[in-house]
Amino acid sequence: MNAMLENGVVATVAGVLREYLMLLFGNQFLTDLIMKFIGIGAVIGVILSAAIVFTYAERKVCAFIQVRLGPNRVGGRFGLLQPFADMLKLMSKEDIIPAGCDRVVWALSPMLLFVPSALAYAFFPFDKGAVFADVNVGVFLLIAISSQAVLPFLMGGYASNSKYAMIGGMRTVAQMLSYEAPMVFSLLGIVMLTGSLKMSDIVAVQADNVWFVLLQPVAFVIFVITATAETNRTPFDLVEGESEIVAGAFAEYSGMRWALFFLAEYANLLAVSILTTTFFLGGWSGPVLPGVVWFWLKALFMVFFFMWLRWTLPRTRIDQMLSLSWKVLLPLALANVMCTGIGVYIYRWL
Amino acid sequence: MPQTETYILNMGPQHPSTHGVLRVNLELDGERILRATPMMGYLHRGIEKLLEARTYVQGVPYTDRLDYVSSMNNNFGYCRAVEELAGIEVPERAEYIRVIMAELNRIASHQVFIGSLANDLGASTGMLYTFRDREEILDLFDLVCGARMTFHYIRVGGVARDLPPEFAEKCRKFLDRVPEFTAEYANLLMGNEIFQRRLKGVSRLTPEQALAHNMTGPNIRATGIPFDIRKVDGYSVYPRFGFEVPVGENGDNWDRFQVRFREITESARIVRQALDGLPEGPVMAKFPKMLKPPQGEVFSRTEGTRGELGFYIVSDGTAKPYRVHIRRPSFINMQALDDMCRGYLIGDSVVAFSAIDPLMGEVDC
Amino acid sequence: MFGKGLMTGMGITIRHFFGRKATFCYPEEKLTMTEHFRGGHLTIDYKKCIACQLCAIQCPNQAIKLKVVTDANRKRHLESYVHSMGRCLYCDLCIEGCAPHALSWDKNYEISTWHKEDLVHQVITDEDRAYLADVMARAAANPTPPPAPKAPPKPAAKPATPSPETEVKPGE
Amino acid sequence: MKDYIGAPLLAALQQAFPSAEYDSEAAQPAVFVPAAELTALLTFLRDDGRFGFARLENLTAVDYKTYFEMVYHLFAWGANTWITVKVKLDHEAPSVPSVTGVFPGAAFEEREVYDLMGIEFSGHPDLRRILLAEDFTGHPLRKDYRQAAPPKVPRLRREGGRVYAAD
Repeated sequence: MNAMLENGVVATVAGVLREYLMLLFGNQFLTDLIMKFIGIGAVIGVILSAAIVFTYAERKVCAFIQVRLGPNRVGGRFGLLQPFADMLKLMSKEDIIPAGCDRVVWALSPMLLFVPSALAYAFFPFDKGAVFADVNVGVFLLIAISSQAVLPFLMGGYASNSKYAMIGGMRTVAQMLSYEAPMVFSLLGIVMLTGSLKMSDIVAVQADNVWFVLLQPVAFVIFVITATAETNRTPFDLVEGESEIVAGAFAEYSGMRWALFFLAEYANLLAVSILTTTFFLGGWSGPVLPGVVWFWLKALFMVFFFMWLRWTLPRTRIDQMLSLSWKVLLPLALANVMCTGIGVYIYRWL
Repeated sequence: MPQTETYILNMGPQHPSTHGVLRVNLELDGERILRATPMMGYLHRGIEKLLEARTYVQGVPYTDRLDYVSSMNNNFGYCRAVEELAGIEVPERAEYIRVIMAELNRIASHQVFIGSLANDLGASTGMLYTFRDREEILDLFDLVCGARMTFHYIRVGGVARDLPPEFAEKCRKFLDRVPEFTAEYANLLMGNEIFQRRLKGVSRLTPEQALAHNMTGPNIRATGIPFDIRKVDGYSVYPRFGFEVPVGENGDNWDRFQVRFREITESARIVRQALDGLPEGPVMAKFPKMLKPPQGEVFSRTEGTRGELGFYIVSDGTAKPYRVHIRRPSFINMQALDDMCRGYLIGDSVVAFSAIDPLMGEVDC
Repeated sequence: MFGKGLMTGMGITIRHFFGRKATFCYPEEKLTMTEHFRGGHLTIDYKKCIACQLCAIQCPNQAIKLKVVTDANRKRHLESYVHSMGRCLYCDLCIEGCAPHALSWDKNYEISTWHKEDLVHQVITDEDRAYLADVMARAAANPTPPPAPKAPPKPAAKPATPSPETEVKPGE
Repeated sequence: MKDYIGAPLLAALQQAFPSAEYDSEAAQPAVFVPAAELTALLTFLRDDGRFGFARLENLTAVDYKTYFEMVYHLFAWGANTWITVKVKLDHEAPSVPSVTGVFPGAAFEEREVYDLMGIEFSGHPDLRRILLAEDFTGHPLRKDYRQAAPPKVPRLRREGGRVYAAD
């Protein structure tokens, strides 16, 4: 049992499974292939169940903050089946294609949006040794992939042949690009402290020493702010801006196409929560409980925190948002990198 | 040769934040607004014409449907005009009750304003909180007149019926809660830096501009002009109560919000004084059932929640008015929309609609 | 300091997150309506009604259509009473105008219908119709002699006996 | 209305504008002025120190079947006095100079009167219908306006999968 905790629950289970498969097939390549597929299935399962759980959670959190009860009809007193009812509704909705839209680009946009947000999950260390692809340029690759999410928004906005969608698409580009920069610089400090771009190393360093939220508080704040902007949630939901530009880039989508946007949104929400956990809150490290439990506790707390922010704060304006990014967050992040560098230098010199 | 063009965006009539069925034609240069033209009439029901075909007493429920968020104030304005035309003396107790109702309704309406402004800014939680507190006022109205929206309580010659015995106690309980919930709005919204940055310095109007657009109500008071009919005309029993007219300094959206926010407290003060000084006596004046005012005309105005609410009634001596014209404050305030939007961003235009606080039932009449 | 207001706001929302909720689960719990609640269907105390048609005259929007019959004793009774709820303003003028206090609201607020045509409510019940038939029959059985000066019915006035139906067009 | 403008001031007004008429017997006499002199009179009332009627509180029109009457209610805030200015207009082709040059805030009200009463305002910057649709014919607030009967659309009602013609 202790050995299991030592090596991580997920890794142990995977090891046992691999041994059984090896016994069954006796072929290294086939076993690896099957293990990869199981991993992919697990990650997709995490994303889908996250979307289901989070739609319910968001409704409940929103309702509780707004002194309401939230879903309380479908599936008992607590409305547990509400997300499934939502799903059914979305699936049974008519697929409306606006007149004069660019059909191919329009249809591609929601699918392309889902790809980078799902791909990012490959690099998340869910538990000790439970990283799907623990590449040595993990952080770099992660940022590179997640910034691809800009394009589908622009595609959707452009192809919808709708004025609101067009404005939404334009806003997305401005917002996501300008928040990419401070986000990267806020992570740079951590990379400097760890000395590695590997995700598992970052967590391992925190598990051995101290959580980076204590060493890099400024970077943490910058990262949380930029993460809210990257996921297009209030106070930075200008891309959707329901009361201004209706629903922005996906104003014209309905039914399952819209559901894909929705899925990507919640996948992104979980992704940034996991990133915050991994980079600043020590990932799977924690006493007594298995690592995977700690990991999910922290990640879900971050999800709740983002929801809490969303249902409290009003929306900023586009010029205020951009000037916050370029005039405040970016210099702050750069200064943080500098200070970290000096700090690391002094530490080594001592 | 590449050429740039302006972008025409039709906001509304179906849009989440145009407060009903307002349509605003925005001419945009990127995110910046070059021109905003309000287009209305989607809720036009011809109330002026309808009133011509009803007797004076039957007309009162139609005024409920003008500004349906503060019906009591509309009833009040119309009944005052008819009383002035027919020379009816309203009993003192009825006047006190009318003032109580009008001021409570002003609080309720300003709560809707705060809530919808918060919602338009993306903070929908603020809206739920204000609506939760507004329910208490609606409960009071329900107790008094049996309706929660179209009250039809203030009648020609007085009020429909006397206050129920438990009203005073419940009303005081509500008044005690006013500081509590205003503090909550202040902490949730007013103290919020994002909220402040969205409102301060946006949609600025100078006092000259506001006067030129003939604005009234909180919108003109936000520019620093203390034009409040309750003080200027001193109608009904308002001169007997001590209250202040909050004014702004800069005429921006922040001041429009502040003025209304402080008016809640002032209205609560008036209600408390009126409750304390409520005299005994009848609540309905004596006048013939089939009211036939003498030939003549009258223009009577009151301070509605959105500004100066005037009723111009021409009587030809029969039981029905010959002509009724309603000076609707939201309608006239809408003229300032272009000046309030020009040069600002799309996000600000939504706040500008909210800050004028138009009610389409009143704009379109 | 920038951010203080944000923190205060977050404090308020988290307090409400754990606080008491204001929701009222409507179909399971129901509010009792206040004494003067205006809404629902009109009900009429048939025995009290004197068929004076004042309610229909008072109505600003002509939502009340009624038919009056006169029995052999020249007493007026309601034959039909239709309340068009789609036209009704729920202003209470009909009820306040009712001198014998026969009209009232039934305070049932669940009056939504699937079709616009269903927004018409027959106020008079079968019981009332049976009562009317009974009264008419009794009056016809022993009519009190009509007062002498009124014996020849004026042509312009409402006819007294043979065709006792007069449809009232209220308002204009 | 609180205090109506006093008789001495009315006399002074008539001195400045001999064509302006009022009933000196009435308690609150309206000043009738020919359409041609309207803007001059309103400018005078607004700018002259004795009057100071800087606010146009109300602008409307009344259809008296044989003629139209434009009604302007002016208010002087400092002195708290009122004045009613009226213009009689021909019923056939009613036209009056726009007062937007004097009181810019009258723009929407004039558009409303144009829309619902059909009175032309010469010199109005943007005279379009405001409440009714652009292609609407007629002016509903006129006394001789008769609404065209709504088109007869057969109503259907659906019950248990069948469609009935509703009565």
